[in-house]
Amino acid sequence: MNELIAKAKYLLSSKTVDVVIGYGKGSGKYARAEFIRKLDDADKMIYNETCIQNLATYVQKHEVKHLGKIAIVANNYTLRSLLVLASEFQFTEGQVLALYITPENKIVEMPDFKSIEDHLATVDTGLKPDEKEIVDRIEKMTVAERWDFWQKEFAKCFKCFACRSSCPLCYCTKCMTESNQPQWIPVAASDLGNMEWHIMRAMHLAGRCVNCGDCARACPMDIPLNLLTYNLIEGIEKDFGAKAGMKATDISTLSTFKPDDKENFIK
Amino acid sequence: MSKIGVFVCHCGENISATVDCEKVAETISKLPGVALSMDYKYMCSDPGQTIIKEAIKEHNLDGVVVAACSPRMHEPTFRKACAEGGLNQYLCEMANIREHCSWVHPRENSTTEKAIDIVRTMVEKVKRNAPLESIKVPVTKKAMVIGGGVAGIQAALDIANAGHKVVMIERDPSIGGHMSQLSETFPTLDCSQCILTPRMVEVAQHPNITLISYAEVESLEGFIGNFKVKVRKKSKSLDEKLCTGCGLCTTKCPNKKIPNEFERGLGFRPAIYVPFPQAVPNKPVIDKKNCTYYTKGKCRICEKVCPTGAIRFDQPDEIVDIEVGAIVLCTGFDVKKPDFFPEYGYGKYKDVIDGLQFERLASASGPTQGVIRRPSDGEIPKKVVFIACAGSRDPAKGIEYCSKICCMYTAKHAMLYKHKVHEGTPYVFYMDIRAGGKMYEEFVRRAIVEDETQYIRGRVSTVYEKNGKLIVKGVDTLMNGRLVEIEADLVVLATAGVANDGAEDLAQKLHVSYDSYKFFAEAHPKLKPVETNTAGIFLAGACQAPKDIPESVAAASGAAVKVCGLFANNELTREPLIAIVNREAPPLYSNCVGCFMCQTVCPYQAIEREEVKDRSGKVIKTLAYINPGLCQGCGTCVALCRSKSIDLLGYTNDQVYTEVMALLND
Amino acid sequence: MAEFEPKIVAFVCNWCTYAGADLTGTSRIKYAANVKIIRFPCTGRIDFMLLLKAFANGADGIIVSGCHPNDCHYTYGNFHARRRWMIFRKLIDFAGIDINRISFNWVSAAEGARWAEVVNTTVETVRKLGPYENYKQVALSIYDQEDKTHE
Amino acid sequence: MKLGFYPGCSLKGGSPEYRISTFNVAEKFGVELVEIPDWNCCGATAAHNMDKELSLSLPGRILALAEAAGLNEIVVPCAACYSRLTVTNHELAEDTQLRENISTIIGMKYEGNVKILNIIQFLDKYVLPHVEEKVVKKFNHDVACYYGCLLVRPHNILKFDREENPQTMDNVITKIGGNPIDWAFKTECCGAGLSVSRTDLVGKLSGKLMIDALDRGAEAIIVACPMCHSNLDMRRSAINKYMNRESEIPVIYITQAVGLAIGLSEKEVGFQYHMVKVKLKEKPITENLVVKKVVQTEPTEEK
Amino acid sequence: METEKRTLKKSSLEKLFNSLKGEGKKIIAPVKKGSIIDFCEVSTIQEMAEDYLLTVQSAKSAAFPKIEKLFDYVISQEGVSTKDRNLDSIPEMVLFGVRPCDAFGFDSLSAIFNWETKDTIYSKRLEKLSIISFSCNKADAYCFCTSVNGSPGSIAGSDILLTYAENDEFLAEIITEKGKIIAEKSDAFEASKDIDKSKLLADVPVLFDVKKVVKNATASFDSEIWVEQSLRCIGCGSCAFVCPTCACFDIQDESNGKQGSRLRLWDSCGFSLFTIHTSGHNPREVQSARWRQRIMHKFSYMPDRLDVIGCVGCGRCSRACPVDMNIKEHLIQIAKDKI
Repeated sequence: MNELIAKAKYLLSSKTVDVVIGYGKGSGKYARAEFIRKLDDADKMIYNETCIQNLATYVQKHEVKHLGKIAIVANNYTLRSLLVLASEFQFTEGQVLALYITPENKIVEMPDFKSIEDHLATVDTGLKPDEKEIVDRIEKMTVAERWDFWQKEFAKCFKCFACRSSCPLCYCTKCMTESNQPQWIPVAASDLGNMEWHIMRAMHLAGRCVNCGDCARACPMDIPLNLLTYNLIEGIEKDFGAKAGMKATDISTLSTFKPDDKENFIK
Repeated sequence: MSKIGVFVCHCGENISATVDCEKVAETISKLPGVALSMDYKYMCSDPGQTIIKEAIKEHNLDGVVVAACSPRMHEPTFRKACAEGGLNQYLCEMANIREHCSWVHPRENSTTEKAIDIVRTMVEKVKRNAPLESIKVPVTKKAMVIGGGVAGIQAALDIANAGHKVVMIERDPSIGGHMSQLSETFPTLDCSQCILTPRMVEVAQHPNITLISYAEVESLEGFIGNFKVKVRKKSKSLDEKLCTGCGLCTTKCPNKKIPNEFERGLGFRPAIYVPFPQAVPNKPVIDKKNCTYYTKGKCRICEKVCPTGAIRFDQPDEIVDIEVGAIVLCTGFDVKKPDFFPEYGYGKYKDVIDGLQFERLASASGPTQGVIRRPSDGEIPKKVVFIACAGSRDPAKGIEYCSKICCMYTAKHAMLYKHKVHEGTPYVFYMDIRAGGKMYEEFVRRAIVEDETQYIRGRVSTVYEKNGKLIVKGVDTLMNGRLVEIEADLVVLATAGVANDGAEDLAQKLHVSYDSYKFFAEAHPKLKPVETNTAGIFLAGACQAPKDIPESVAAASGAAVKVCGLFANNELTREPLIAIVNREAPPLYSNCVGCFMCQTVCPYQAIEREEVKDRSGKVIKTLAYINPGLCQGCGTCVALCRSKSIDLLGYTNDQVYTEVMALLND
Repeated sequence: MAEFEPKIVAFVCNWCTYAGADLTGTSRIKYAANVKIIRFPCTGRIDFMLLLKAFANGADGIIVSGCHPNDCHYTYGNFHARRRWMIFRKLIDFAGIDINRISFNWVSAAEGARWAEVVNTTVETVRKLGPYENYKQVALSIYDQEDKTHE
Repeated sequence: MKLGFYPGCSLKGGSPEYRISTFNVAEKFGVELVEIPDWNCCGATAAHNMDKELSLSLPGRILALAEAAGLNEIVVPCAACYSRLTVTNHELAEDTQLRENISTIIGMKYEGNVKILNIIQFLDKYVLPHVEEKVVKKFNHDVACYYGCLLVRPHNILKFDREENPQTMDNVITKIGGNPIDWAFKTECCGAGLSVSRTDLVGKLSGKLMIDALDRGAEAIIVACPMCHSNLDMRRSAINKYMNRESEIPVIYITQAVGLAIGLSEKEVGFQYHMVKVKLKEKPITENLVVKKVVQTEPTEEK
Repeated sequence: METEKRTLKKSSLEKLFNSLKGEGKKIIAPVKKGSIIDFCEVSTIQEMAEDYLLTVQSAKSAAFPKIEKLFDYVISQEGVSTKDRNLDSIPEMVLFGVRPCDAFGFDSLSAIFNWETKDTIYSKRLEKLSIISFSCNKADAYCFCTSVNGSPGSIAGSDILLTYAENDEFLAEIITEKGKIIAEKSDAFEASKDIDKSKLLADVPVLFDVKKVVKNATASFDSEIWVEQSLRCIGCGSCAFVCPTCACFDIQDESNGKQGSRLRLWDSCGFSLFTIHTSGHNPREVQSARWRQRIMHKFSYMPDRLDVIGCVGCGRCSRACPVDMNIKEHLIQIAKDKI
């Protein structure tokens, strides 16, 4: 932890970056994001198992962008989010310095995409067993059961859009749900409005989601939204051998095709 | 509220027979925003169109829905009418209540109900149509003709004579196509070569025509008026500028036993060869597959003997980019390899040949100098059986369609044989004789009456060889199905005409559609016979369907006229149904967030990056921009765009969304 | 009571299936009247939300159809669409939407008879499945908001 | 592996060798053939000339029985039965109204879920895949594969092989090391219809094809239809009379040929029942005979 | 009326509940829903959550639901015809077992909805709503009701307040006429005993002087503090939606093109497009401005114009916030003399 603080201080004092986005002690069970610009603020910084928010979300945030060059404390999810953002031209190489923290709490500076890509190539980015397990559980249900399961969950939603706001990849300035000519999705947090919203969101994350799980954590009503995209991640890896956020030059699954994509349902 | 005019067409009986048009008009008239709703016998007729024009003025309509046939049929007609009526043509939509309703459903309420739904949907759509102005794009006044058969030659000459530049691409070493293989032509029996050769030469010498033989199309980019064609000039291993066409190399080439394609394998040619004496260009190419040097690494005799040193063994294929404004497809046809008919023994018995081979046997310049000798032993056949419909009109073994030309050339073959072998007897097994055409029926009669051809109406079940004879086993249906067996010396199969190999591949390169037989598809079977679905690409000759020479030539001239018509203007107007990226006031500028996921899905590379700069020139935002010249309006980017910042004019999100709503909420 | 007549929307591309359906008409091949066609330039244009919207507005079944692979008038549109549908199907299936109610097809401009067949089989399948009740309920719930709080 | 089996009258009556060889071969390849319970006459050859409903009801009942017994794939060795059953299956699938009529007549439902295999299709599907490793004694003979009229016609219904120049049986023979000769009478009529009433005509029709087979050096004629067999075998005297020469060549069922190749005894394939005694002379195996290229027929289903 | 004290045996709580149910009232109470506790309609008292501090959502939806239909309409050739909302369809409701802060929340809600003109639907709902609240005998780190003029035992807004005492008894305070009628109908209550309520309540320390917050907030529109505090904010609406006093709403039409309903839906000043104009101009372009609006609205504009503070100190927003924006901390910071 001290190493991290020292690193932050160095980066700031050496003017390598203008802000270090890291974690500080939170008032709840998770650590909170801190934006370190002054040297002594760096002492707030912590890193432990409570630090799980995907800070890549802030790379896209207007005020944060304008603070200048960013260093960001990153886990593998953060790194992958960064690469997806990069592949979608949301920031250019060198704008963001990733501070990856190894399981042994060592800090690795990743100034360019290459270093991130090389690192990610070495780690297991697949779904975790427990994630797989729950996805399978739902897949095993009958359609009717799945329908009921999700209707119950969606019914809780009141459209605070915490899922959207917390997601690093939901960065549209005007979300499809806010476009009103036509009004694709009912504004109301009605049964239909909720279902369409969540399906739409999942679809827009298809081939992009890096399964950091922040959407589910963010949801005040504890709707397991991440399952929708987890399920897709599996399918996409199986069908297209694609995985989001592994290369900054990747073309996202839905923006490309193979003439021999294996499909068995089109007659 | 909008003022929509709805015009329901009876199409004579075609619609009103099963759809209650009055009821449709009546129901629709009650819809909000509908100012006028009426029905009429023939909307597309002059009076019909006049009604629309008047109505537009009278009720000053801001939208028109014509409920009639498929928009693919008459949309242009009615859009034109609206324009003349003073309404922007893109405020006119058609509701397809004929092909999609009256013709496919019985006379029931449900059919009328469906018609109403369809019309209502289009009314809702048209409410959201925007007036659009067509796009103007420059035209490159240069045409490409692909294929140098008689059709290609005709098309090229017609266009060139109209004063436009033409590039002709031919896959083989020489132009001329199948016609150059024919001996004599029906119904006049004049020598094919004699009428074709001069035109071939004309092509070669025409100042407006550039002939690229031994070349194939690699890829096509761009769009009508502005095509970019990549052409692969296959290496001839020859410097054409130096070559005088003296032909010494071909005589000296040691490897002379290669089956001659032009002679359909009935003769031989050397590895460096000119396909036939009258070939254009009359310069040899080296067939790398069979050349001793290319295969074994030594020989080079041609190089040594060539007086001008024109041989280039190291010559690579060359890719050239050619910009043209229009393309005429004349890639012709092929005959179905008869080996798909094992019971007729083609390939098994030397003396079972196909029609084109017979042409060569009968041709004065052919392998037998025009004497009919059977391939096996060179004997002059005494009995020749011609089997028509060898594969045509045969869903089980062959193809379902009629190859059209066989009846005539079979009659011709019978004649030619009889003229050359007076004592011989020609037999023809046929299903029906289809001799529609000027002087055709008379021609067949002559074959039967004057030349004593034995026409037997019936199918041949099998041909087998027995002590030196070919036993042709068939049935004579006019003799109440009596079995007939003929001991023939030569059997000629009138094999079906099929699409050229590579047709499918070429169609895909050029984005033109083709039918289930791989023949190129015309834009409309009756009204657009020489156009394809891809604007600026036209069809001529047998690449569209089996055609005889006059038809091919006629189609070629037709296509040529279309090209000239296109070239008559310096710029052409394109439908403005293209995708656009929305723009907004600062600070948003656009809903586009510049993820450029759309860029990779665009098949036309139409999506570019546009930078929004502040006064100081600093880039504030990078947005997608769609080049209206390149966009073809497929809308794949529109569906992909997450923020819905791209929309497709004519099929806007608002329109299609409303269609779904209206279609379902009656 | 009368047999259930499913409402079916067909999203088709202009160049292949729409033309194919025209051919069905010109060939006077009869098929079920339950299907209504919406015309798109290309399957690539078909937004996945439109399928959901069709259900939300009371469709019991959906047909999506375009050019066979390699035949797309716009070269790739149908390939992109194909991927989209592969993913979309997996997603909505996972969300409990009955994918048997959506029939994806390639029908070329030459396959008039096939279009009729596609329509009829889809109508039959959907008729067997019955009206898409639970989706309709969800869709309509918005209109009886007399008091939906706390449920 | 369990398949339905429809013997029809001939396999129960006149052609025990066909039944025996079929069963024994099937057994060797782990296929159990279950006779359709309470089966009836297929209606060949008379019914369809007299009464359409009858000609569909008889096979209809058989199919219904098979379906009820859960036999959704049945083997029908007799070409005539095969033809009748397949035609019925086709017509009932085409026309739902008709299907209902028939099921009221036979008083049973038939949903159309029964797949019918003729003997060649059966061999092709269940035997050929493993036949090479099972062959103990190559069937090294020049033989004329005789398909007869019913096995391949009418094509648009059967969708099996080619009407004029079928290849599938030749294919089987090649697989077991035999050498099918190229001859012209593969599907000519043997005169079965008149087998009893006009033996002279049988002699003529069968004679013609026998001549061609002999002239082309066939050591045996391979058949897949009990009628063909009985004509060529039982009516040999009439045939020889027509040809006015003595022919000794045996007529062998395809299943018998396969049986021999995989090492069944002559008894196990039922040679004892033949009229023309089966005497096949051993030949030294020369490779070119054994590895003969298989002529593949283009699949017609696509059409 | 004068609040009268009675006692209620824990055992007769169900009696009270059932008598309400008996009157056909719709009873809303905290219920355990999987991992969270939220208000739901219940038919038996057993469905009620056992031991809870606060629900995720506030009780406001009893009078201000997330979707409120205002009227229906039909479009025809003649134009648009509307059908008014039938107010009688609004059911009699009881909020059973809410916390004093929730009850208190309706004061500020009413202040907004009935400001100048009376909002009929809201008032109708309120009129048909009875509130039986339970005092808090425990609190957590997010609670700060005492700092914003509330208390764990505040009777404000409740019709009946029950405070759990030892020996399975509640100290019952019947506050309003509504409460009185309920009490009588149920006759579950007994004569009052002398119980010291203050001893029974949770201890919620006062953390800041709300007057200072009001003063400082009002004075520092242009302060940097808003940017500072809101850097972390990702602009979702969870805080507003769980807040008992947030009243922002959005009017939307839900229609199939031919007919539809006009709806009043929750909205949040935290959303980036909350204030966007058709022109594209957005007065609150950045999150800091939106955060400032949230605080100023509650602690400056409302006190100024409606004489109520738009906060009851329930701390829900902080619990719900995905990025741990803790309003308590922020208010303490604002209450400092110098900001």
